[in-house]
Amino acid sequence: MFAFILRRLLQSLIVMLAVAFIAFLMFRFVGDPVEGMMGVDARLSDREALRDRLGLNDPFYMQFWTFVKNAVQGEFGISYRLQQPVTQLILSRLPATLELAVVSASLALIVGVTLGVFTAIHGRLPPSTRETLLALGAVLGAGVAFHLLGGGSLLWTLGGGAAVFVSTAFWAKRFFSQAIMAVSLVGVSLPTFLIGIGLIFVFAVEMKLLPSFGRGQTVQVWSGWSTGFLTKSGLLSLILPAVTLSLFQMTLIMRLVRAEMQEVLRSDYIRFARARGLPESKINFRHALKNTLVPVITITGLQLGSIIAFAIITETVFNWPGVGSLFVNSVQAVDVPVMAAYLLFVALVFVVINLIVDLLYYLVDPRLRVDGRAGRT
Amino acid sequence: MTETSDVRTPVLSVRDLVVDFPLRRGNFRALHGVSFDIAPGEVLGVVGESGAGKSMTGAAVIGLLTPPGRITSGEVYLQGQRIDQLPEAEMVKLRGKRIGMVMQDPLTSLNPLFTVGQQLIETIRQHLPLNEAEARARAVSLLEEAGIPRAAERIDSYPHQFSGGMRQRVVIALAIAADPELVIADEPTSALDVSVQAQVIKVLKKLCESRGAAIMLITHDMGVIAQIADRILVMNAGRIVESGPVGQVIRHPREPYTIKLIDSIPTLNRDPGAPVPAEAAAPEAAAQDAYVRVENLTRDFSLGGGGSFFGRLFGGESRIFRAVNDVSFSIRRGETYGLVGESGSGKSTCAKMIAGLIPPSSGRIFVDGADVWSAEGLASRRRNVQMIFQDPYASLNPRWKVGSIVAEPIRALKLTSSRAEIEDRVADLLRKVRLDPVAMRKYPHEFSGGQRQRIAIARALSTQPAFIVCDEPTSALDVSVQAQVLDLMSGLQEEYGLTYLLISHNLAVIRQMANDVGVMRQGVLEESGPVDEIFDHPKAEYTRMLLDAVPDLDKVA
Amino acid sequence: ETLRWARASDALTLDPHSQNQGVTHNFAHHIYETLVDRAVDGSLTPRLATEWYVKEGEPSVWVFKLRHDVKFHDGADFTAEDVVFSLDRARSEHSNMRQLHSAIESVTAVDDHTVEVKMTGPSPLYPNNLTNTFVMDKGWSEAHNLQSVQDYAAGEDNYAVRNANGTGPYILDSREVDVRSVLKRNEAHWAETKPQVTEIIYLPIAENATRIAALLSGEVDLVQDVPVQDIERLKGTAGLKVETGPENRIIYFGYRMDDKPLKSSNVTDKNPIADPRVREAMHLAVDREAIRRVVMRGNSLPAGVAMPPFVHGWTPELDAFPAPDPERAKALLAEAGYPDGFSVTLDTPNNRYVNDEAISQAVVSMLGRIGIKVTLASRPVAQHSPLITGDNTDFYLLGWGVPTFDSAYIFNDLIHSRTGHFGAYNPSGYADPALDAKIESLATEVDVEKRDADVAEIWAQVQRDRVLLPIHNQLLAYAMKENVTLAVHPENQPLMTTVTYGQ
Amino acid sequence: MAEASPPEAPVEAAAPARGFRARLWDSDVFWSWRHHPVAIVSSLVALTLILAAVLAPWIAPHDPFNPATLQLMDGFTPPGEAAMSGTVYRFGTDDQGRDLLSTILYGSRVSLFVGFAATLFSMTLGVSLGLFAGYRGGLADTIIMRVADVQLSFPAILIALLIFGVAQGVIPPNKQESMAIWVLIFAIGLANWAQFARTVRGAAMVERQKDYVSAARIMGVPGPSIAFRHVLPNVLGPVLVIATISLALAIIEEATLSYLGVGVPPTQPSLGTLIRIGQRFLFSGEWWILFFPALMLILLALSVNLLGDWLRDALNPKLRQ
Ligand SMILES: Nc1ncnc2c1ncn2[C@@H]1O[C@H](COP(=O)(O)OP(=O)(O)OP(=O)(O)O)[C@@H](O)[C@H]1O
Ligand SMILES: Nc1ncnc2c1ncn2[C@@H]1O[C@H](COP(=O)(O)OP(=O)(O)OP(=O)(O)O)[C@@H](O)[C@H]1O
Ligand SMILES: [Mg+2]
Ligand SMILES: [Mg+2]
Repeated sequence: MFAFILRRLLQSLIVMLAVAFIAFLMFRFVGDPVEGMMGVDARLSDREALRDRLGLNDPFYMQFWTFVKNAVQGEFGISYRLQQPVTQLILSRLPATLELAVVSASLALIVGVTLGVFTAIHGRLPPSTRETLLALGAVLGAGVAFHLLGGGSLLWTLGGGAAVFVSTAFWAKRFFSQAIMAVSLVGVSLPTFLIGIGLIFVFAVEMKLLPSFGRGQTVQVWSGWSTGFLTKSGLLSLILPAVTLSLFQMTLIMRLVRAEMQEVLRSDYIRFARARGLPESKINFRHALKNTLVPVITITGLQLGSIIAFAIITETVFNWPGVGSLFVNSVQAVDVPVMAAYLLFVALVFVVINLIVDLLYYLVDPRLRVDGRAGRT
Repeated sequence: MTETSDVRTPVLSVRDLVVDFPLRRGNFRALHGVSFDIAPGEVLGVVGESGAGKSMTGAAVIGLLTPPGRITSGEVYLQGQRIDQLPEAEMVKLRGKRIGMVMQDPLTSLNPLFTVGQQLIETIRQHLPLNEAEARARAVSLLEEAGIPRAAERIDSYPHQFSGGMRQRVVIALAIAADPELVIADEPTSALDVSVQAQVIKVLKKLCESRGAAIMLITHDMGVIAQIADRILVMNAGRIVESGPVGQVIRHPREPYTIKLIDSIPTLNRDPGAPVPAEAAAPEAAAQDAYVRVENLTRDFSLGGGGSFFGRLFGGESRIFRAVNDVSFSIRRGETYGLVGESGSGKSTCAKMIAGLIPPSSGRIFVDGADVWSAEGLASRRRNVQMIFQDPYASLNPRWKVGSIVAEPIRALKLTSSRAEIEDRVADLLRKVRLDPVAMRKYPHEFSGGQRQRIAIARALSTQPAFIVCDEPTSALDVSVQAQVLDLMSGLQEEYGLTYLLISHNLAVIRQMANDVGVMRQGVLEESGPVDEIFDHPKAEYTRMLLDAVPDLDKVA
Repeated sequence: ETLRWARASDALTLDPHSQNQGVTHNFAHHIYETLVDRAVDGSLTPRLATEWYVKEGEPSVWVFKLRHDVKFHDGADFTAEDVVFSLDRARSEHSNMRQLHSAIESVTAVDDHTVEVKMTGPSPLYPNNLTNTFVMDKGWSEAHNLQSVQDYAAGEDNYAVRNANGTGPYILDSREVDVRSVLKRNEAHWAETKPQVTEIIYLPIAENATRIAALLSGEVDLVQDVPVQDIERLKGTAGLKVETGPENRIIYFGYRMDDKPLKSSNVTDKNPIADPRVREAMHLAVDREAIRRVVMRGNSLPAGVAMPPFVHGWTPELDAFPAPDPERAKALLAEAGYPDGFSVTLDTPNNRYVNDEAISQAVVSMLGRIGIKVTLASRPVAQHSPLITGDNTDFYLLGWGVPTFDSAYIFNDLIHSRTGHFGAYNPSGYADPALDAKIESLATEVDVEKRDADVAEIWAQVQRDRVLLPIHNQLLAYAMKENVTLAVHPENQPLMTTVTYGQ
Repeated sequence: MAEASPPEAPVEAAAPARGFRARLWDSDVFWSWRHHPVAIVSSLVALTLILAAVLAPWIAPHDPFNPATLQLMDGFTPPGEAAMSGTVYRFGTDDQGRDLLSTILYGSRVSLFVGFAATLFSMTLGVSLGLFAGYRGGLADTIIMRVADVQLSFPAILIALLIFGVAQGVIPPNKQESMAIWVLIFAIGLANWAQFARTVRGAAMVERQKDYVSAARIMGVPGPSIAFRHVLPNVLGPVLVIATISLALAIIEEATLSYLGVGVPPTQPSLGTLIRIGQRFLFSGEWWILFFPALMLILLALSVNLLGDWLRDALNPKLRQ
């Protein structure tokens, strides 16, 4: 197994090299960094000189080579846009992103898995037409009622409608699980941006409960790591972005768990587990769930990776000072050193996450383990 | 009905049980009003045609019919208390604690992702107030009682690391973990060799005697019935056709079905009327023509720790377990080689290596002259080798209809491409294993254990391959169907000169089918030779013990 | 009072000479100071220099008298040496400000409070270039090795990027790039009246909606860069108010008008736009009033000339534009030989100017009505600009701010043909050597009247030849809490020193 | 030998239907559809939306993609009210005076096409590679999964930019406009295959261990056939979940890309672009610009996902009754 990990780490070097290569291949399509770096009235000759100095006139493989040479020495250059060392920039943004990612991934995982199991158990049969119409009617009806009564704005009414709907739906589990399934889809069919702004509007602007942007107050834990976990405003600030970010994954995980669960729940070993007299909760959450985990782990890993890497929209909407928004700004400014170093970092994240995912497979499923060790001939 | 009228309330009482499957193309009635009682301390043997509804009865009692199946009418009483209408939450309390169940398919009954120990311990702790260590101790002793050697060592293995028979014993251990009042044992010994079988029967019997438990024992093995059951229930097509004390029914069967059933029981002694194995028919010339040759076959498994996180991940403390140890034998073309032996002795492992599924640690296998594990061997194996798996259910793709499953080898070898022709061929095959061709349009999960096994057999036979590895091909079949399948197999052998490797615990079947036989124990081939010679004059101690342990119908008082 | 001030982006650096960019300058103005400043009406006002004049007898030397008793934040005195150092630094190789000082030959300190700047020739407008050139402390800079501006291409790090020591009204307290910066009032500042704002919390919030939400939820006090569509709603919200005012920026369309065929047109043998009648038709097709009312929601000043009203040389006559006349436009097109119109691609940015993409779309539809089929290609500005500087566009939208408030700034980059350091943003192919010469002479012309006449002449020709198709001047909007008052700054560089509280 | 007498009660007397149409009608999946109200409703909804999009040129009251017909002064007309020009627009108009109803219909064509095609593309690619990697293991697995790692490291936007850049170099300029949509599909599809691949691979690794796969191997079924015909149906559950969810994602991604200047021009807004435009007017009161396109997208996503749920159940014999 150590050999396996070692091999994977070696492969990751190749992956990162490939990432860097493709990155440099694509940078020239992102735009011209010099535009952003020079004042509008810079002379053409000055632009040209700067371009030369930055090596932008070199063919991309030369740029790539220079980058690799420096990167090997741990040297990622200075950001064109902010004129600060790239490594330092990325590191300073990392805590914000990691905290957000961890919180929203846990949220997505816990809620998604719970709801997935719940809906798998209670909503085995697809909702009937009547139920679907009822669900839609409840949402719209409550919305309209709110609208007429409160005369508030549209988002309010829809938010209120959803709340009423959810609470009434609690009366009937089966109905509730259908409702979750349907409502969760709204979460994935709308752009993250819209959801984020919607939440800001309801919870920050109208209710003034939660901050609308930023990380709140942060505390330096040890050199370079500032955390928002330790202050009230930091925690409050985390809520909306974490919810926004986790909504999509929550739905995905929930639907995956549900799909797999329904299948597993029909298997003989679950039937036998029942025959053994194990309680429902143990059967569902221990026996059945574990058998659904392989795809769930895969997707969770991928999603965690993309949250760390590309929580772009959420970070922008909530002005969250993480690496995602750093990346957006860098793309807009064609900040090549940041983009390049950043993409390498992302590659590392994915390589590591996927390695962990693969190891988790072995942990979850002993049958894979044997295969992995005895090897194929 | 008034329970008080009886002197002793029956532990289980079933009245007019009707089970329906509302299927797409109409309602299927699996049980047509089944009624019976089991008194405390009594063992009720249930026998009958494969697909008769035996397992269904057991599942209905414990409330675990697979949907869309449901109890349409009838009543089930446990100790006089009606349980068929209990809410799920109440049923949960009965299961395991008061009703123990051994399901028919022991191989798919265990959760593949938990170690045997974890599953035992959680069941024990669910029902008995024990702590982790005590539960573990009890789990080990249960396993030992069920006949698993070195249980303390093997308890941390995963189900897939166990042999078929070992898994079956785990399932039995799980069923009796909480000393239930009623045990529904659905073919509990089908994968066990006779000596272990005897031991398991003893355990069940003890449960009856010491706790007054009632046992509903579903089995195809009349010998077992004879050994343990007090009364017998004969089922056919969803109905009880006959019931009564064991001796009476066996000696004086009344119903034609029962008569036929009892007639089909193979015996260990060679039946003069039975078809003589091909050996006699084939001239001596075939003798030197070894179609399959196995040389010094050895296979090691590493028994991974189910223990700590890193132990599981890195397998640091894994031990090597030698499942097959230096086994050599050969099979002549057109003949049958029987492999018998202790459960867990490495028979299936051998079979899988010969079929090319798992690589041997050392040793070589030649089929038709080509090394199976070399490149060209791989290609020739494709055409010539088929296998019937010990676990027929798992070997059928759950997403495929039976028609496609059986037709697959025909399609794979491109024997014909006409849809109609394939369909006809499949229908014919199904009929030959006594299944309705309508089965083509159903999925594996819609069948009884024996029916699934027959599907697997039909598939293996569909292309008349030169060599078939049969791992317990008839373990789930009732004697009459078994007789028919064995006839079919030997018929094909005569006609096309097929070669079989036949693994079975049923020594009578081996005697009937095999030319040569090998006896395995703890990975070692104890002895090997012509079947008559070995069965009549066993040399190895183990073989003798095995032969002695065969339950004998004649012993029924 | 503490003021929480939100705008769309952050200052890129604290090094005052390394970026010539509005947001960066705006921030720097609170910490550092310039020699001269510009009032809201565009005129120059004293700041660190109390007076300035061309040295008698030497028309190419400017003399600056410096303010006394000014101290840097670290307590060091402000002297002529600092000015010399700063100007030299600003025109050093890696400075992005060096264009503005390219005419300097040398800078010398005459005494502690007098500086002489010797130019290569008469430079009557030079002080206009100083409004964003900040003065650093020589001693502090040398202590931190800041003699020259950072060459980040070579991977150099620079202390001044993250630290500041100016003479300005606010002292940098803390800063997290792109997140928040805190400025504290400089109690030792030279100005007689202290600004009412004692602490500035500067919050870059990139997303428009979030920025507005932050104001609505009361988490910020002042929002710059308010989207036009939200102005009405904010005005109607209790406790908030919106200040609007014209920005010193013209939005216009440009096109290739030389004889080479257009790259994106179905007319492949010649350039339809080279025909003056076609250009005339295009001008007549555009309905500026409709754009103002719908696209800009009333928040723009439609323009007939590519020059904001602040700029020296602007006249109402130039700025007049004809009423849209699609019929006449069609006729002109037919006359020019394009009765069925022609096709062309319009390149537009979509994240740079107020509703830039929407303006382009509106124009596409207006041109469509006279038969010109325009394909719209919309891109972020980082990809849009290179099209213009790289001569890769037939038809494009651009905005142009005029920091010097002088027409020459427009001529140099937009009208002058692309030679030397002129015409960087002129891909039109319009080339008239006589006009070019006239434009070049403006830089050194000391006779104000003659110069004004030249400017008028150039504009007349530009208008006649329809070199550019102006649309409007943007309006700026600042939204704030009701008790805060801040006037709109034409260059979008508001100073928080001017904020007042109370009604 | 006992004669072959079928012991089971012959419940299913009907002979299997012959002929393609009859077989289709009779097939389990179709049967399940007929008996599944939600499936019927959602396929009707989806079909209506698709038809409406396809037939847009014939049923839309205006042609919003022809800039010459637009009335800028009609911009921001609320639904049902008379605009400047006197026209009443049922769903109102957007900032350019386009009739929203027509624009949604026209815009859906692009979105639906790109959404479906890109999802199909990434699914096909991802599932094939994932199956191959999971079933074969070894070197193939290593290579495919490392390529997936590389792909994952780039956000869809960057990949699309690269592909567009390359396409612009490769495709002759006069073909570029007509090719744009294919490039778009290619780009979005390429950006999303990795999650399919990794999911399928994980599941395939588990399935590969099972006896039915061994059985097929012994039978001499060739590897690819085992992978696609045996393993694939058993790992289809997660694939369908991801695919149906990806559809809405692809539609939104398309909008992001057109914002970056790749893909369709803003004068021909797709559904996603309409939503993006509408977002600007969240606070300013013109709710309809966002509301109707978003509603359309939600309806679409909802019906497709419900259909996916149904299909997943219908394809699983154990869940069917
Ligand atoms: N899920 C199902 N759907 C439809 N029919 C089923 C299903 N499960 C079982 N059956 C049918 O019910 C009948 C009784 O099955 P059961 O499992 O009780 O048989 P059995 O007597 O246990 O046979 P065996 O000895 O082969 O195990 C069989 O004909 C079988 O085909
Ligand atoms: N994958 C595995 N990993 C570890 N041990 C294994 C594995 N497969 C089988 N074994 C062990 O190898 C031994 C032989 O198993 P095998 O399945 O060949 O037995 P068998 O003779 O077929 O028994 P049965 O009659 O019970 O089916 C058993 O002790 C079993 O626990
Ligand atoms: Mg059975
Ligand atoms: Mg075995």
